[in-house]
Amino acid sequence: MMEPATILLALIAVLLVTAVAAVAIARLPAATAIVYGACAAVSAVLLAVAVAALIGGRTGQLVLPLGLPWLGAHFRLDSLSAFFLTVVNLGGAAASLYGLGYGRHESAPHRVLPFFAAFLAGMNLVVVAADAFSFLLSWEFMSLASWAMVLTHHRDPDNARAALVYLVMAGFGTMALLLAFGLMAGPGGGYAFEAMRSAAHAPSTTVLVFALMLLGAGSKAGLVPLHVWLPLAHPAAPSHVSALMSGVMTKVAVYGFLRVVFDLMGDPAWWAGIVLLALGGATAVLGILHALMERDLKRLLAYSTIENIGVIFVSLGLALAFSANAMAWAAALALTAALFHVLNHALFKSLLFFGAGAVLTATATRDMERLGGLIHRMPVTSLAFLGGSAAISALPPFNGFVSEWLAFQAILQSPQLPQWGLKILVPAVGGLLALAAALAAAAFVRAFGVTFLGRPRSPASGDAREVDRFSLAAMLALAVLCLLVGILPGFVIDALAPVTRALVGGAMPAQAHVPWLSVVPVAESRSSYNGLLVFLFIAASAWLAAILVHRFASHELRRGPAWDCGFPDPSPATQYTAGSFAQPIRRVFGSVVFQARETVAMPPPGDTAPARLVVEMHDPIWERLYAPIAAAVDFAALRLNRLQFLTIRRYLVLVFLSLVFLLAVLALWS
Amino acid sequence: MNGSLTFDIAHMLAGGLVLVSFMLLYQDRLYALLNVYALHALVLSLSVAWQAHIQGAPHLYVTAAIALVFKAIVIPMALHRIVRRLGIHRDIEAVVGVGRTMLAGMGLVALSMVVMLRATPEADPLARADLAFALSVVLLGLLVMVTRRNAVSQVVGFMALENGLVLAATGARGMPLVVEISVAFSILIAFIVIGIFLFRIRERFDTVDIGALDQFRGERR
Amino acid sequence: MELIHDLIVQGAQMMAVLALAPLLTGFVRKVKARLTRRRGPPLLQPYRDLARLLRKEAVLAENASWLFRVSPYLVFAATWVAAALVPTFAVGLMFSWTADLIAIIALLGSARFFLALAGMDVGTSFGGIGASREVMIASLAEPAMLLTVFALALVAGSTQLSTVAAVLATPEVGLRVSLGMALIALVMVAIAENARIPVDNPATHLELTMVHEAMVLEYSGRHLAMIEFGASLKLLLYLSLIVCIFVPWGIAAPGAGLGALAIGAVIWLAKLAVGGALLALFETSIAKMRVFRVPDFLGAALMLGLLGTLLLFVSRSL
Amino acid sequence: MIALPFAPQTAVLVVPVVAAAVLAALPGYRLTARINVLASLLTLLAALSLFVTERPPAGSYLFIDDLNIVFIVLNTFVGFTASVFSASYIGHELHTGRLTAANLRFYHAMYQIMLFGMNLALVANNIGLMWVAVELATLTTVVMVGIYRTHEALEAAWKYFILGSVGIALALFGTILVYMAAQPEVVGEGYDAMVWTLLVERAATFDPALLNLAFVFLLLGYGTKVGLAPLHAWLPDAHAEGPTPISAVLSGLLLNVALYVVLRFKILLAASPEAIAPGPLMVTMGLASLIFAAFMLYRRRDIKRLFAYSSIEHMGIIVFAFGMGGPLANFAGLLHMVMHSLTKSAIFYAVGHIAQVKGTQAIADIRGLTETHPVLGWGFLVGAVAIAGLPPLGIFMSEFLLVSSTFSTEPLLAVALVFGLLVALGAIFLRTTAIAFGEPTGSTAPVEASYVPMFAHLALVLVAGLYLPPPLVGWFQHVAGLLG
Repeated sequence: MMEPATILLALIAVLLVTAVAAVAIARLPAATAIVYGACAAVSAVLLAVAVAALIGGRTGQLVLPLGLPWLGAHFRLDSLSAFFLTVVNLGGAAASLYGLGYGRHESAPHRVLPFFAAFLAGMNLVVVAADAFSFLLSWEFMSLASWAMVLTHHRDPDNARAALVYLVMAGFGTMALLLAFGLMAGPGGGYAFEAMRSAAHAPSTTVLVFALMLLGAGSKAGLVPLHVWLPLAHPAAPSHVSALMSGVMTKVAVYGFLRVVFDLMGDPAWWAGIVLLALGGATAVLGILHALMERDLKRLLAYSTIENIGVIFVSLGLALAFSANAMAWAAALALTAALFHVLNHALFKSLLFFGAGAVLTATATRDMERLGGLIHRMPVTSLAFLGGSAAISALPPFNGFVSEWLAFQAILQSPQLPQWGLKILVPAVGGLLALAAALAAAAFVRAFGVTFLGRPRSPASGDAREVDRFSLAAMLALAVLCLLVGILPGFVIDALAPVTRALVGGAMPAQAHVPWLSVVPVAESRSSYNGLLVFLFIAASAWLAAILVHRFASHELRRGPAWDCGFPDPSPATQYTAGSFAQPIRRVFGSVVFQARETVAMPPPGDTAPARLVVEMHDPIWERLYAPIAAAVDFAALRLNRLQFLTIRRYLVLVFLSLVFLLAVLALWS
Repeated sequence: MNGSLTFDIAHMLAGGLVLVSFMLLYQDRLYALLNVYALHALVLSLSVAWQAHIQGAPHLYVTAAIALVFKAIVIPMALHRIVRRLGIHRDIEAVVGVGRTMLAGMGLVALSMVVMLRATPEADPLARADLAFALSVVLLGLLVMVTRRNAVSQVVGFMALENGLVLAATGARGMPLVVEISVAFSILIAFIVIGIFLFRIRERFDTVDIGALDQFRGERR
Repeated sequence: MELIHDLIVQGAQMMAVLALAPLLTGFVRKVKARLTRRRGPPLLQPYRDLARLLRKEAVLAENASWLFRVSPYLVFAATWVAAALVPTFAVGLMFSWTADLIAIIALLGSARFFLALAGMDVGTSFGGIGASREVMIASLAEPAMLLTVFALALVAGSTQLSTVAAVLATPEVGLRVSLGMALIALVMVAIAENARIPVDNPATHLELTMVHEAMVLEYSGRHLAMIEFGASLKLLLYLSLIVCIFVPWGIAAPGAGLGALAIGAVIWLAKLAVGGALLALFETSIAKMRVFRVPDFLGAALMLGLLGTLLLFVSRSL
Repeated sequence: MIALPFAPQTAVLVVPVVAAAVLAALPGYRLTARINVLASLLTLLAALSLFVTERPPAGSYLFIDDLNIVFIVLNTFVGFTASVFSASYIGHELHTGRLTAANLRFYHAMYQIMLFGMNLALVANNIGLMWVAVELATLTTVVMVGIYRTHEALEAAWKYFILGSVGIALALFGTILVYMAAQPEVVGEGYDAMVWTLLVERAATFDPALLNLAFVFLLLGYGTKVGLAPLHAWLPDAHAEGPTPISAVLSGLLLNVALYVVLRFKILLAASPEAIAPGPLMVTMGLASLIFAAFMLYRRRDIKRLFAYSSIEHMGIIVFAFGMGGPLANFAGLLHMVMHSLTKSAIFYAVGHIAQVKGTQAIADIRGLTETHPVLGWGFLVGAVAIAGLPPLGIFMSEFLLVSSTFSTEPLLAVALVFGLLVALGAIFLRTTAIAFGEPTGSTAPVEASYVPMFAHLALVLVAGLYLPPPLVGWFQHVAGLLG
């Protein structure tokens, strides 16, 4: 039996070789099938190895003579990395499968194929890397590979801008991580994770590392206010890549955060939990409000990713707070909620991006205002997308609900925390979480309703065709997984137990032996949930009702024109649009958050032009934070640029002044 | 000859060089500036010759000769011709007024004294004084370069700076390669002068053509 | 034997809510009519309506999809399952641990999700207006509800309704400001969720003010029947929920005998009647709000819920 | 150890001189280009043989130690690849009439003299000789920069010449001061007081104040050659207006040679316990150069000037690293220097190809390069990724070591460093993505010159980013120890 770490690295190496080979064969017609096939196969095997390692509790280490010369490249497989490997490769396998079909429509496959395999390899490497250098190298490699794919359709100037913002933010994040690792490694350069874990870190170090991790991992994950690149970059890539970026890469960021904050850095103070809770709550609400205002389907999904990251970070904050107060069982509950949501989000966000990709393939547009009625033309896609929408809206019996429910259960343990700040903040954040969940449901009613239901808003939408088998298979597989995880959450929770035990020293009670496969986080008298029974009950009662009604009452059906209160209008333009659907919420929340203002531009009397409703919205974070920074850089560049146009005499003045200055320093120095 | 007199003469000559440097700063007419520069070179050559004498280093006489022939005679004459041929303005356009330039020059001399006296408390007093004066001359030469807009006067500043270097090099006992260096620098200066003539640099140092005086430099599309 | 007994009791409750839901709707309508000095429809009118609708053929808009046809059954089923999980006359029923209060709220959320989608399926302006307003209302009502749940759960130390009811029935709990706030918030949410006045008017077809009715405008026949039935169930659910939490006395304990169960059932009916009458009284004494006043109304509920939670820490340390 | 029939340190000097003489005499650019490549190759081989031959004792003029071997090998290697690149590049220039055959003859001879000058500076054991050699290299590059005889080229050369001359003068004054500090009591008069190996042995007894003063002048004088802000002004224009092989050599080699000289004097200063620590001075100038250049990158419109500023930025980083000192930072500095030489010359090769096929150096006129010339475009992009310090390429490793080691000792400096790096990263990608992507413009004619030098460099940089061979690491660590 080979070491699991060796197997993993060998498989990752195969991915890298695939990437290199893809460069060579990218222009062949068969390249798409070969590369995605290889990626799918390798990811599937990796997935199997990861799951086996997670369940079997296998760990392993490997040091290769690469990377930092006197250290070597350390790789380690433990429960945390095994779990994230599972998530990464689940997403990777699904995306590769989807790519088998979707990739055929790609106009420039040579701009995707090599980077796709490299991206998968990069994400896998991050999760198994066990020294700072390998970690950051893989981390940035992953960013670069995805950056290249953001530029697949590089002729669109928006994509170029997205890529630039992405790369700068990625660089910023990497630098923050680099500083954090530098701090933990100390002047002696103990870059191996083992050395960091065993080193005693001063409290001030811990605080700084925590803050830097928030910047570094937070920017990659899309934590407000570092999220701005995400809704630009994720949608710009081909859809299966968007799925990976949103569904998986943000999780790799969460992994980085967990690895450092929960594993390497030592115990943080309880108030670190407050920071995470507040940021997470703000991220969740702001993200989903953005999603509600968005008319680009893929960008909507990207904003929704931000929301989910907020949810995950709220749970992480709770875990941190509990853990700092030595409440291992509660910390385990919160951490389980976070990790469960990591898995869930990877599943349904990939699924939804696949769906968006299918819509894009079929209609060549991502603008929801030009879609509609696709449920008739693309029944399977719409079914899968519906499942994903229900799951992401945290509706039982799908998986999204389970993790939200666990998060709420963790929140309900907060009164036992000794700190007043936490006691008061946690329920408020719970309210934000509930608000975010409800808004998410609204957002996905809107997304699904406008895209798939109603009547086609453009000819392209009316002539759409169902997509290929591979894409459908990938979507359906994920939809089934969403449901399965939702109705059998106990197994997932048990699989997460070793992870929480390693990170917070406790685990949720074993769920496999609870009768009827219920989930009981603390005690049955306190709370329990049984997805399986809820599913069976709903299925049975709906089926029963339908059978009874059809059998004993009427089953006749007649098609007729829509009633619409007696004013049916044949023009699809009279339907509710994405913009109008969001209008009530824009009025309620948008006026505060986005300074949304609606004005009606009336033509002067006598003019026959139509009146127009003008909606004005502002992105507060971009305008208050990023725009000033960009302006400052621009200003500094402009001012300094004068130095390019000086006369030789003035350059000599610079030399002269430097000389005089240094001499004066010498004269004053004793 | 006793030690104190040799020292005094060397000291006087080096101090004289600083004084002439101040005279360079003071000039506002080109021809006068060139004449003062010739004096500068003359004082240098005397100083170098004296050093050759007291150090017993005959090769330094070569340096002194170069200073005398090349710097005190050939170059000033060549520059005279250039000024005439190119029809350069006879006024020196200064960035800062003469008074303030002189003040700055005093400051520089004071700075070099402070730096240098702090430097060599136990060293040879002759070398120390020579170095302090040399540093002053170097700094004053630079000051001429940066406060004068006229290309020819900037060249004069550079040459004054170089004279300071030669003073320092000859003041350093037994310094090898001094002659080679002074030759090399003379060639360098010749290149600059030829460059000014070839590129027809009339007023400013940085425009290499008559027609291009005000052209947008550097970043062009 | 035990198992069969439990199964029977559980089944009885599921059937009871099913059977009683239209009656409650009819009762509220009747009381309202009487309060406005009308005779009103007979108590059993809702049953007749349902039966009539079920018998009729369903008319579908031309471009209605399968989702439009499936949604009524899903909505009905989700509401029914939720209603069956709320303790009515007895606590600790066989499947009561299937879902706690949070899950029940989420089940109702599922029902609403599909109903809103169905509203958008045909592609009419009214369906859209209804769906969009419904989700706006829900986006505020759900957090308010959850904060109320927090307040209750913190008092009871549980989100399991049976436990909550049992704890709140004990005298140690006493009267608390927080619970009062939670009650008010819950009632406000219940009004909004059931599309009652002042948030919505179930009886109106005045197009521009309607929310719920606009969503289901295209439904007819058996589909409409399922939706109406679901709405009745929801009303019953909320009333049962409120009385089970805030007036928990008289509910049969787990494993109680037939006698206790019977008493529990009678007391439950009485509570429902009182609750229904109060609802009718409230509805007749207040005017409907403009749609964009609703956020203020629900915002107040949200604040009450949060305040109730926070005050708990002040009033008694937990 | 192998005994060779010639002394390699002499060979690296003799070969270029002989070649220069031959090249100056021969007509015909094809032949001269080949001889140029051959001579550069021979020099490289001679340099490589330094590793395997017995090291001679330090002479009073030449010597070889662990520090300069690194520089010599790097120098001759890039000199060789640049000559290969130049051979194919220059043909095109002749074709388009920017250069004449007579120009080329001169060009090749000058190329070898320039290599000679740089090699001499590196193997010189005498600080006077070092000075002469650096000046020789500078003056030859001045001539090369002006070789196109366009208005802009002459202007750039003139600016380079004037600023360089002042630098020369300051460096000489510094050299005299070192001599003064060394003589006469300590080392003795004459040549001995200029022999670096002797100086460094006895530096502890030198007059510290004179050494301080000397270092100020040397730092400013040679710092002008390194291109440190605010002494950098000649550098962007010289890079932009000269022939591209010369830009590559300037960035890849000449800056390093000047830096090498600064390092020599830093070691000297460090050996004197009472002198000021040279570190803070270097850190300040390095940081100033980094941040200044990073901002200057934003408004560049000329592709070669863009990367010239990037050279200033990287020289700032390297000087910063050596200024920080300590085993990690010095290692990072050495590695960064090697990686920067390789990467930047590769980028200039790419830029040369780009400018030739597109007929312009204006960034705004070059779009969609990965579309029109995929190999060139992606190669260029890889270079940009490398120069921006992104993995898996070599500069990432040095930046990793530098930033993390700095942060654990001087957090604020590390933050400033990171700030500069980020600003530069944004600017580099703002420009390079505009070049590599977007709606394609310009000619789609194939590149005629050879890609081999460019990809050879990039491959080395890639390998170094992932795997450094242990002997090299040991060597670097040893040298890092020497640097203190």
